Amino acid sequence: MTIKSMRDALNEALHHEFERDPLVFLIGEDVGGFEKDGQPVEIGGVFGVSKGLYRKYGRKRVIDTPISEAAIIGAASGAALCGMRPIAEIMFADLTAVCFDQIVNQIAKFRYMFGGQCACPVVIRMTTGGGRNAGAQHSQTFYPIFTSFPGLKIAVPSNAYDAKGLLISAIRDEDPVLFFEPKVLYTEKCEVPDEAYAIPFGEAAMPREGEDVTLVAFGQSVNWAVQAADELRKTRGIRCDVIDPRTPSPLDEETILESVAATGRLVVIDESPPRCGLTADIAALVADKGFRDLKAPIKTVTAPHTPVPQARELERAYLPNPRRIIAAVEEVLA
Amino acid sequence: MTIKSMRDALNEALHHEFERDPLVFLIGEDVGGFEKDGQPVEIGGVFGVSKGLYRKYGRKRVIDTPISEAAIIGAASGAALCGMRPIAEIMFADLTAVCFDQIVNQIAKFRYMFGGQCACPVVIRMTTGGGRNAGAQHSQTFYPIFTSFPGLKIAVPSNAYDAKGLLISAIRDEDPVLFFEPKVLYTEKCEVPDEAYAIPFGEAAMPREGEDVTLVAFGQSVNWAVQAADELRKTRGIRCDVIDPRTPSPLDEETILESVAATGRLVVIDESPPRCGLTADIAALVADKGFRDLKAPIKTVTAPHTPVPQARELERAYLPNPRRIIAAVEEVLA
Amino acid sequence: MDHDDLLGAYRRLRLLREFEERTRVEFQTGQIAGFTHLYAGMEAIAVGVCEHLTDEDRIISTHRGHGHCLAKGCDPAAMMLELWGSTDGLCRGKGGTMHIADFSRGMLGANAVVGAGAPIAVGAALASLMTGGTWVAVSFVGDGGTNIGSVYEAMNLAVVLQLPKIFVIEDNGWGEMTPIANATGNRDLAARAAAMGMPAVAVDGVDFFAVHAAAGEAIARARRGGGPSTLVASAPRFYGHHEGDPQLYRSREEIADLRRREDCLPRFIERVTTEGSLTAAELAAVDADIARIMDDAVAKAKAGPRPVPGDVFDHVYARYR
Amino acid sequence: MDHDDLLGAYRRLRLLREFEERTRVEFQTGQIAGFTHLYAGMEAIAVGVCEHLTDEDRIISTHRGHGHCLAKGCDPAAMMLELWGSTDGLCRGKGGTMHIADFSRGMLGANAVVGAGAPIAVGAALASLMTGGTWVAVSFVGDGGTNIGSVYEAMNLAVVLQLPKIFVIEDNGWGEMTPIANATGNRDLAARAAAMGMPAVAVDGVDFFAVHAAAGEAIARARRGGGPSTLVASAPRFYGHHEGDPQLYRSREEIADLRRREDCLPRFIERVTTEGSLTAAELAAVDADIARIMDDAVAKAKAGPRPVPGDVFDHVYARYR
Ligand SMILES: Cc1ncc(C[n+]2csc(CCOP(=O)(O)OP(=O)(O)O)c2C)c(N)n1
Ligand SMILES: Cc1ncc(C[n+]2csc(CCOP(=O)(O)OP(=O)(O)O)c2C)c(N)n1
Ligand SMILES: [Mg+2]
Ligand SMILES: [Mg+2]
Repeated sequence: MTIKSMRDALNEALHHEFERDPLVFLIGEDVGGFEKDGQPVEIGGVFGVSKGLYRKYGRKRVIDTPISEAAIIGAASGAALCGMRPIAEIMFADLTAVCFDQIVNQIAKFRYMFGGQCACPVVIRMTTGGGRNAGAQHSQTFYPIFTSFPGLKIAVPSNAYDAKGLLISAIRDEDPVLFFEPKVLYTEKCEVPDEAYAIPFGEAAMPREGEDVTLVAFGQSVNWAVQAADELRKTRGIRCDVIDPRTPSPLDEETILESVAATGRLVVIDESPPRCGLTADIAALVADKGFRDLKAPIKTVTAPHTPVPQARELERAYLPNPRRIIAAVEEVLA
Repeated sequence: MTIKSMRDALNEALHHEFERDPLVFLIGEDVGGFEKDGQPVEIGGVFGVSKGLYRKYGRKRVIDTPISEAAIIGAASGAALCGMRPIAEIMFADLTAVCFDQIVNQIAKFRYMFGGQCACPVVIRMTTGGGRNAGAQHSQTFYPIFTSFPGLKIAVPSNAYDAKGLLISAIRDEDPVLFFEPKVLYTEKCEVPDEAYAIPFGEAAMPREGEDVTLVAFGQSVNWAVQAADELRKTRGIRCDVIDPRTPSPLDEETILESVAATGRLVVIDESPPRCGLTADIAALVADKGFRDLKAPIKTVTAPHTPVPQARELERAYLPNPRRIIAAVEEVLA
Repeated sequence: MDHDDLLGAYRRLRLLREFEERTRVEFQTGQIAGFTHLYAGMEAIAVGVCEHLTDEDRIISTHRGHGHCLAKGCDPAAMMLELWGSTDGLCRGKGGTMHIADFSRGMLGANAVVGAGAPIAVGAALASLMTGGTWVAVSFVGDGGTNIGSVYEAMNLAVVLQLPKIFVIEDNGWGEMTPIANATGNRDLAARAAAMGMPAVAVDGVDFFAVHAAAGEAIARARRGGGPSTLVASAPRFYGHHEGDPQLYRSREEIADLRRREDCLPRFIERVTTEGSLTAAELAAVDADIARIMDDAVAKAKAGPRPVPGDVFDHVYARYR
Repeated sequence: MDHDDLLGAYRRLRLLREFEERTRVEFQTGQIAGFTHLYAGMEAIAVGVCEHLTDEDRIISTHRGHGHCLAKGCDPAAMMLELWGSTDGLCRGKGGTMHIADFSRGMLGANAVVGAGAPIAVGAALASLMTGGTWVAVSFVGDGGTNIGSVYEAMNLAVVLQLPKIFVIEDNGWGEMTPIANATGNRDLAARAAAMGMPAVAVDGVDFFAVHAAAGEAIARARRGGGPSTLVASAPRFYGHHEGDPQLYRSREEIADLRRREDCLPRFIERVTTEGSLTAAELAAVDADIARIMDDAVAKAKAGPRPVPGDVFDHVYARYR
């Protein structure tokens, strides 16, 4: 057990699974490397997540592709339909927009349309979210959108430990999994075991516990929620359950409902824009099945209904933050 | 004023706007026609919505394209950036998945990314929803997904009258509008004025009024909600407000909140699957801003978390219906 | 091709044709739901290609998929049951006409999104390469479908990875109601594919033997590691784009003329009988047999078990956790 | 080209180069946020094409857009302000390096989605045709970007509609860290474009005069109604894919060699001074002027007004109702 960044934790997960199962392979842009004058030149992914795989397994299992996202996803899904265990990398979640059909109309529906004849165990890894001033087309989350598609499973880790365990589960899963890596968290560190371990899907983590208010957050927002909770506890003595569902689909409804049953108050946080997102999804769940427990309006903390702006000050104003979460908690306690 | 089908009402709207503004044009697959032996052969759209336009305006303003949705949308948006008023037709909403980038990363964001330098007044018309046994890839709604994208406006008419007035507004709007035509409603008729009229965006219709329960529904679900409301009134004396927001974005929040303030009970209905959809969106709105008025859990009636099945019995079981809405109303009244 | 092969090919051609003729009749009685696209007229393409394939080879089809399914060995009754939406259908009624699949036959699905099959079949070919298989993957796409960008992405990737992949382009001159000439800047579809870096040939898709020979070459090349190629085959569409299409864009005479002059079945028959490879009696026996098979398929379809509402929830995930 | 044209072209080439050199220096101080891609090495392409264009002509650029913006006439200070995220930037700080646009100059935006500009520029060309304009639309795309399917959709549609549209393919041999040879089945990118049905030529993109001549022909053809064409121009990328890329995939010597042998600026200078069309003094005066312009741009950028949080909400819609 050592302190590792999320990048390294994910890299370890890939190495474990490549070793365990010869059917696992990685396909995407710049994920591998190439030969130059007979020597291997390794790229290992633009964000360095696949480091060492090309050197160890070669081009046969670490496949650099043209800039052709639809073909990448098709190649992965077709191989999965023939028994392989592909991991496809799409550089930015926003770019799933150029291969959206291959994900939502094809992969998500094969098993169902074909009456259960097949599985399509593809993992699609991608970076997600804001915080790097990458502008409107490279900073979106997209995980709420994919959550709306039956047939897909969605994982969004908020820390290195979960990242490793969830990626291992994703690769072992029989169903297609979209795996979102918050790009600002690649360098964030925590304790991560050296060996392989799987974190089951549909089981929330609860990084903080408390009886006053329930906070549900996704991805990098979990960290802001934790900061807000710590601050509230220290300065005001307010105790929060902080719930990180980890997999928006399947969703651990029980943990959320149980928490709200105890606290009676709910704030949901996500950096995606507000309409038809995960914050609304969780609010709707509780407004139905947890209604009798509620003592206050359900508040959400989201990005505004705008694209992601590029300038530092603007992106900072765009993203949720602990201060806004604290304000929302104060509202539900008012 | 005569009785017209939604198809004819939409066709009239197109004719009005083509006549009014020479910058308006239509582009898509099979929307126009071609010359054969010197004679015009008209297609007028696979669903017949653009009938008569090719004959009247020719290939210059009614442009049949290759099967290239990304190019269709790009051609429309690029023309809009240069002052034209394009209407693009995508045959099925599901197929926006092959041009998703051009819609959500390009059109939706131009104005914002470029700091307000431009407008992109494109209308994208498409058929939406189930009921024709078209299977998993040709029966989806997609309007909740697009509602989540800032920069887009979304319209979903539930009857011929609204269809005409909303399409005219869409074409006159300075912003990009995604216009969803529920395919089962093309043949549904009601009174529709012969002249041009515009229905403003962001103003809900209320086809039924009542003080016991608020029903909010979208697209073809509005008709099931009305049937349920009529049945409830007749057989049980229960009175429902039935609210049809008509434009999910911009959303008429006031009408919904005012109604719930009076009824204290809410059922939201849509044929899309349940996760991160419009039913959750409306429920979340009310669980926040209307919480103090609520007397019962908010219920939603949606499709299940499954793709759309093809067989008659299965699609029937998949879609919401008045019976399920009545059951939900009974629950919120229990 | 020896006698048995020829008889087998004829049997298949006739089966494909009769399946569509019968589907059309039944569709008109209102029993078949959904958007149905008939393959009649184009049979020599599917059969000419698939006669070279085994169950291990994979194909991916289009919205106009019945012919490819049958050519790949799908059971006609199980297909008819699927058209009827029965739980005994190949996809338990979940898929219907545009989504018939039979994985046991290497038939990875008809696909209602134009052009979408090409990238997926590239993945199937990749699996063959990675596992050291000798099987190939074939995707079918229409002339109109070649204007979908991801087809080119698929072609390029297949070339870059030198995959055992065959792109079959079915050129019937129409994309729905739009003539190909209005939709395609370069009418030479083989040239477009060749420019992506692979061998590409165009053949008369009405001539079973021409398709069979060209496909054989492409498939053999792929099997021995020679990489992907494209086969463009032109053949008419005898019916409308979908059932219910009134075909206002072409005349009855035009269609009758196509039937008279570009029908792969009489062409096949003329050749084999002229050559003396098959006798009229043999052909008649096949016809009678196919007629029986179709009667049986339709009877089964009509009597097939119906889905119940709860079936909606099955087969979304292997396990939702 | 006459004396003034040549001096103008040199001025532009130098401006593009110095803008990037300066951006690189400033980026390293941490003042410029976001993913920044420098155009250094490829200047002769943007300038060679855009010298033929007026403000009415439209272009759409890529993630590597600074050069195209400057070549199309965007103000360098307003661009620098945008890189700094100032509200005085061309896009008020909303866009940043990958989304610079100036509609008053016919610059419809850099675009961070590879390949996405091609279809949009087709629309601009369509508007020209529909309104009887004589202006053309140009989209730029990298060699890597030619593997995005919608580029082919755009090409085909431009051919079908015979639009005044030029596709400029910038071939620098790399897509991020992947060599083009590993990504493209047919290295002849002009052949791929030509197969879509239009004239396509490849030129040495280091040679301003070669680009200028070929672009002039394509643009003139488009202006007189002769339809679309493609221009492939090859030129090196002097820096990494983006600022911060350690370029482990190529050696320092390799890069130095590129600088020595394939730099469009010395090439241009050599030719014009050898021919005697421009004097060393004239060139030096331009250099000094550009240096001043860059100092001024950076000074303005550093002092530019900063956005306030409320600005986030502006410019989403013309009117949200
Ligand atoms: C991406 C996409 N665009 C449009 C459609 C609607 N559509 C279904 S079939 C078809 C025509 C296809 O023409 P072609 O590829 O030539 O095949 P054919 O029908 O002639 O066999 C169209 C446009 C679709 N299903 N998918
Ligand atoms: C659709 C899409 N895929 C991937 C990326 C990530 N990306 C940004 S630039 C780039 C390389 C582009 O290569 P090329 O088109 O040759 O342009 P160059 O950078 O060489 O100028 C990639 C892969 C992207 N922005 N968009
Ligand atoms: Mg066709
Ligand atoms: Mg490049």
